Amino acid sequence: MITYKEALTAAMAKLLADDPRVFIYGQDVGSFGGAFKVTEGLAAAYPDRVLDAPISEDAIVGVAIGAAIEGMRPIVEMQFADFSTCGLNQIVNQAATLFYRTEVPCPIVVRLPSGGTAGAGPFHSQSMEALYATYPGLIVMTPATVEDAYSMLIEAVAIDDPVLFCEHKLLYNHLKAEKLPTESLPAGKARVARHGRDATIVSYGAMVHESLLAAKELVEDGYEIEVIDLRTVKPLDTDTILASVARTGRLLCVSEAWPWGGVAAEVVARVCAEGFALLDAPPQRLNAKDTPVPYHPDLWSAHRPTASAIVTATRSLLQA
Amino acid sequence: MITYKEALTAAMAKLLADDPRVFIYGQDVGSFGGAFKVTEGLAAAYPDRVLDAPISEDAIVGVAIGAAIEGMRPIVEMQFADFSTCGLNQIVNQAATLFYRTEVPCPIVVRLPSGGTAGAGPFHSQSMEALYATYPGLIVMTPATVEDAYSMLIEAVAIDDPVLFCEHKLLYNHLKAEKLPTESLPAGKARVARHGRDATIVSYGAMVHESLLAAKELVEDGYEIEVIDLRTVKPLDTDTILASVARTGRLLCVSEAWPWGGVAAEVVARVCAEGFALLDAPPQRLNAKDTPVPYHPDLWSAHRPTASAIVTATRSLLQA
Amino acid sequence: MSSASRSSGPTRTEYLKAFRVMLLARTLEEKLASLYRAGLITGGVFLGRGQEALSTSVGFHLHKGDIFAPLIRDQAGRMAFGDTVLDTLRTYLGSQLGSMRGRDGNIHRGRPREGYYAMISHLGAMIPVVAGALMARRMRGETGVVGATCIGDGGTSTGAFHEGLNVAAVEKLPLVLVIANNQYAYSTPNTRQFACADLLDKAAGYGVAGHRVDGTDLGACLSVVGGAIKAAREGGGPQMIIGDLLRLVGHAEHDPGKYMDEKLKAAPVGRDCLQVAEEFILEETWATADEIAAWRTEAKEEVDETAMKVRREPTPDPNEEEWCAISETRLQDNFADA
Amino acid sequence: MSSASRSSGPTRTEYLKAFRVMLLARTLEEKLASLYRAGLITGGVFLGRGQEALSTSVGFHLHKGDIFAPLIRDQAGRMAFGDTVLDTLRTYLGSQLGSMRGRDGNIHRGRPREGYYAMISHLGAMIPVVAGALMARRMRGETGVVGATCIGDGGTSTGAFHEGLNVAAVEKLPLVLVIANNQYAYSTPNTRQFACADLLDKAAGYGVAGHRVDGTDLGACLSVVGGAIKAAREGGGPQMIIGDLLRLVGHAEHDPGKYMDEKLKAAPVGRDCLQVAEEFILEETWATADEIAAWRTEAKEEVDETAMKVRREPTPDPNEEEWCAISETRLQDNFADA
Ligand SMILES: Cc1ncc(C[n+]2csc(CCOP(=O)(O)OP(=O)(O)O)c2C)c(N)n1
Ligand SMILES: Cc1ncc(C[n+]2csc(CCOP(=O)(O)OP(=O)(O)O)c2C)c(N)n1
Ligand SMILES: [Mg+2]
Ligand SMILES: [Mg+2]
Repeated sequence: MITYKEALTAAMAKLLADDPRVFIYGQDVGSFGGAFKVTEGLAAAYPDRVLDAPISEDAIVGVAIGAAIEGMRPIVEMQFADFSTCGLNQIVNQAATLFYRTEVPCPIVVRLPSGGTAGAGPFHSQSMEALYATYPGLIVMTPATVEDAYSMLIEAVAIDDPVLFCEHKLLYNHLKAEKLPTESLPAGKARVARHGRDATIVSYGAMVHESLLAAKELVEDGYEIEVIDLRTVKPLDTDTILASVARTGRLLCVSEAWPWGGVAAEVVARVCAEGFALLDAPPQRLNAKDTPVPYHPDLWSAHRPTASAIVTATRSLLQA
Repeated sequence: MITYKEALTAAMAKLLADDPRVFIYGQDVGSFGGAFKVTEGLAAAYPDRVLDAPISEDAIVGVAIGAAIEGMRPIVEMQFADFSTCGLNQIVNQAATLFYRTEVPCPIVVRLPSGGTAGAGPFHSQSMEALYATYPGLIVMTPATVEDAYSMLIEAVAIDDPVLFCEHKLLYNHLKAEKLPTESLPAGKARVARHGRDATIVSYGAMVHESLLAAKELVEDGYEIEVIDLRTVKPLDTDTILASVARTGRLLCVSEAWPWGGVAAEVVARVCAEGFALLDAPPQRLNAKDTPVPYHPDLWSAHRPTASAIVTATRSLLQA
Repeated sequence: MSSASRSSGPTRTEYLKAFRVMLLARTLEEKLASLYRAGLITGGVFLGRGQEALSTSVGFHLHKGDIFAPLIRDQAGRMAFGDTVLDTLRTYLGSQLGSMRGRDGNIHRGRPREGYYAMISHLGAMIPVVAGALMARRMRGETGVVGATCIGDGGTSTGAFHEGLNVAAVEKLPLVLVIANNQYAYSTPNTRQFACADLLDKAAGYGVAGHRVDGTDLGACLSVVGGAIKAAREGGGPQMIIGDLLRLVGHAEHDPGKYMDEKLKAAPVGRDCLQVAEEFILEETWATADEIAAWRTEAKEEVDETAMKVRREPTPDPNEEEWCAISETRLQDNFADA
Repeated sequence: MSSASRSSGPTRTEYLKAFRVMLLARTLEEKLASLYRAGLITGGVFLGRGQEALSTSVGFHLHKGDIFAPLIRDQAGRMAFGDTVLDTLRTYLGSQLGSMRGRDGNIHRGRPREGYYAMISHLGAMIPVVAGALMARRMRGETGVVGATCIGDGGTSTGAFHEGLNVAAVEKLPLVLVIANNQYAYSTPNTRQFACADLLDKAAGYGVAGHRVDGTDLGACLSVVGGAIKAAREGGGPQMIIGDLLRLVGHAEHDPGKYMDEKLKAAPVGRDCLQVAEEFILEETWATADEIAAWRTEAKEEVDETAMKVRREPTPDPNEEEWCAISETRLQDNFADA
């Protein structure tokens, strides 16, 4: 068995081995192996390409951009996605604009340990995919499976444009698979995680698993719910979503992020503009609550969508 | 006649005169009067409360937050909205979380000279309202008229929570009114800028005026288009939008921001979730193109929605 | 650049008062560690072991009405400034009755209304906030106020540190910045964090006064920090203090800190400031071993009893949450969430 | 800390070569100003008048294969590094044939593939980028490379400046940071920007070499900047240069700069480096007044003819734009925009 976290480590080990242009830069990623041990063992094997950085997110991203211009393939690890706000300017104004302005691509990958975990609180729990997806010039990935953690990270490094890689902290150790994948869907393609006919739940990251649990529970009521894992939120695979809604006629979009704007709104807006006639009921969204992510585990599990909340939302969608 | 810019200056003059807790902090806002001369004359009258800041957006916002905790009512001027990315962390992680975490409110106003103008290019043209609206704990205002520039800025300072005040650079000198308002709608309420029956255009900021021009042009085809000026994008006045769509059955949301997510997606998602049955046609969005804002005036005017683009979009919406 | 001078050193009463705060903080943190190991605290537990002398000295010299924005390893300084065993445990255990009401936890606590600011995680971010608070006090005509904030060696690399300290210097504010140079930022040694010969060299670059102190020596810390706070209070502008010491624990309780250099642990910088202070007290015969043992027991009892009590307190009820992040409820946005 | 030493000063040939770059840059910028006044340039026009000696010296000492990230007032340095009158005018006039193809304008231009980086507006942001480029070169085993970047007095207040320079120092990179201390940041005087007695005091705080030079003296600039670049190239780590001078124009062409202190204009720091250089050349009889006049005419002719030509060039056609911000077109998102 291999975990989501181990898949990320394996992907980086392969990347470092196969491509001398690849290097890893971030706080404590060296001999310590990173706050979540995702880079464990890599510095020992590649001491000159796995480098500890100072507590300087802006400079860390700037360094990656400069190295990318010179032909390298940097992988930046933010200690937590939440701290990327301090490197945001370099990501959205330097990396994201470089190709459009100069025709020189900017192949950097910024790994964002994302999402909530019990007791992590307001500053170690954020989901920032929407923030980055809003900006032109960025690719935003949100792997939800062990297989995607591995293959999408490898693909992210191959992509010539800046990739924000939103890996979910909750999945690091809990999520396991038999083995690493030998093939995978290309970036930009969503995956039907579960086939159904009564309603479509569009989701990504850790919420895919909450949605699958909800779908399973709804089988007892005789419902077959289709669950779509977006995999990348920018670009968004509208076709796969529309095809599903064409089958089910009902849409619920589930996201761990805050309710204003974001992935859920974008998905609903696209389906309504391009697939209005396919809808048999008003499309619905289920997001986190509109407050900072609370520290206490009881508050946290009420703040984020859970399987049971998704079940309730889907039931009312099915009755609509 | 008083301009949009003069209305902002008048509002700050009144605020400084009426309330000793008010002070202004930002680059070149002192004797120079700011890059756009919005604070002109204020430092002469209130030398101790109109202060030039170093080129330190993070510290500028941090200073405002600390002063607000101590009971002041700081108004921060960012030289351009685009540079607020360097102060974003203090805005979204310090100001936006303070009340939820500590029960101490954070009454700061951050003025963001926003939006595109000819030749301003990728880093002096951005619309950042969606970025901030995504975060819990922030109020985001987008005044589109001379009257709102004045009354909303005064209200923003009165509000006990952090307000991002997105004033549009294109309106500074072009937009004029007879006189300053004596009354106004409260924050959080949208305004019906033009009454109509055939379709609803929801817009904000400079796009309100492009939408009104489009509506005028469509009169020649015998169409009566309703135009809604959101005024604040967080919170969003869903009721006023739904009431309009109930009358017209058709919705086009026009925004100067980038197409992924943002205000247009949020408006469409809300109308579809809460007013699905009111819609006679698929709701549509019109945003800027998904690239950085280009420098050349010809590219720029094709990048942003203009009256003629809105006319085309509305025509196809009416035919749908 | 001043340095610890015994002359202006603390009196017996002051020293013992500070020592007992250190002792209480140490005792409380040992309790936090065991509660964490017992699975009773969720989330990170970051301890200030080895930094109590420096941290205590900050809270010790601040007055009521001053501003204090502590950071990760300031349990001792927090208590010297007025924080309690009760509120500390309530915050770590997520009691509804704590100052953060379960909304935030552990070191992310404070009571801004009382000048005790609640840190956010982003390092360096509290410096400009304290600067702004001091500008507000000045605009209001208040004098004699001091604002103190702490940070680590690693935090000096943040843009927020730079911008915040520079603003304080430009405005010549009574801001005291205490840098606990504990040799590591998580696993990162200073050699990977900065290249200046001496962190103190940064002071001149900002035009602020610089002080150095042996962070393992309570007497020196009380003198130097006290002197810096006095200088700030009297209009000397921002004061930067470098306290040299060693983090005597891992970064947090999940981290055994295997990467730490044994040589540093054996060096003078690796001394345990609490033990050093205890030996000093006995040497000076300011107290007997029995008295100190009694204080230790007293501290342990207060901590244990409070923990017992707090564990019985209500935790936040999600069903009673209004889920509103703003104070002006009329402006709350309404999401017709499914 | 080195200072201009005539000994290691430039030869006649070097001096005259640099002078002619300054002359061409000045002539070109005067043209830009008149095109702006004539309404033929849209957007900001930021001139480097008075900073040509310092700026030229940077580009002058860089080799092919080095990296240069100029900033706002480096028209002269850009040209010394290889930028042309043609591409400058194309960018300002928004020609489709310019390096930025009308997508960006004025000073926001470069050719990264040639080591000539295109600045973004956010001050300080280019420093870590150059640091990263130098780390890449080192990982590739390249030696003898230098990366130079410029910034103003005001830019030193940014967090990006601090983080970028610190990283360069930690990695001991061959980065040369040239600070044009032109006394103002837009309208803001240095007294409101920083409080250090001397900007050079910042060098020690980062552990980098510091150099000071009279920015109005071309000979001194060539020596000091040349020395710093040489030191970086030979493994001396980051070099910080403070060039003292005065911005001889408003912040941009829309700004008359009324706020500027007359005393500064009258002081030595307010000298026009081009005039100073011209007088020096005549004094040394390195060239006659007629020769200089001829160079000026030559420069003016090149500039005028090029402007004429560029004004006839095609500007970008929005209908031919693919509106794609990424290089992997297969990953372009599709918006069914109304
Ligand atoms: C801007 C930012 N980046 C990263 C982190 C994650 N982080 C938390 S503590 C820490 C190490 C801090 O080291 P130092 O400042 O020396 O303080 P110490 O832990 O040694 O007391 C890091 C990297 C953070 N809190 N803020
Ligand atoms: C982060 C950031 N904030 C604000 C600005 C707006 N701005 C452009 S130039 C300038 C003044 C720069 O002063 P200085 O660094 O001294 O350079 P100089 O113009 O004097 O050459 C400012 C504030 C910016 N470009 N970047
Ligand atoms: Mg440390
Ligand atoms: Mg300057």
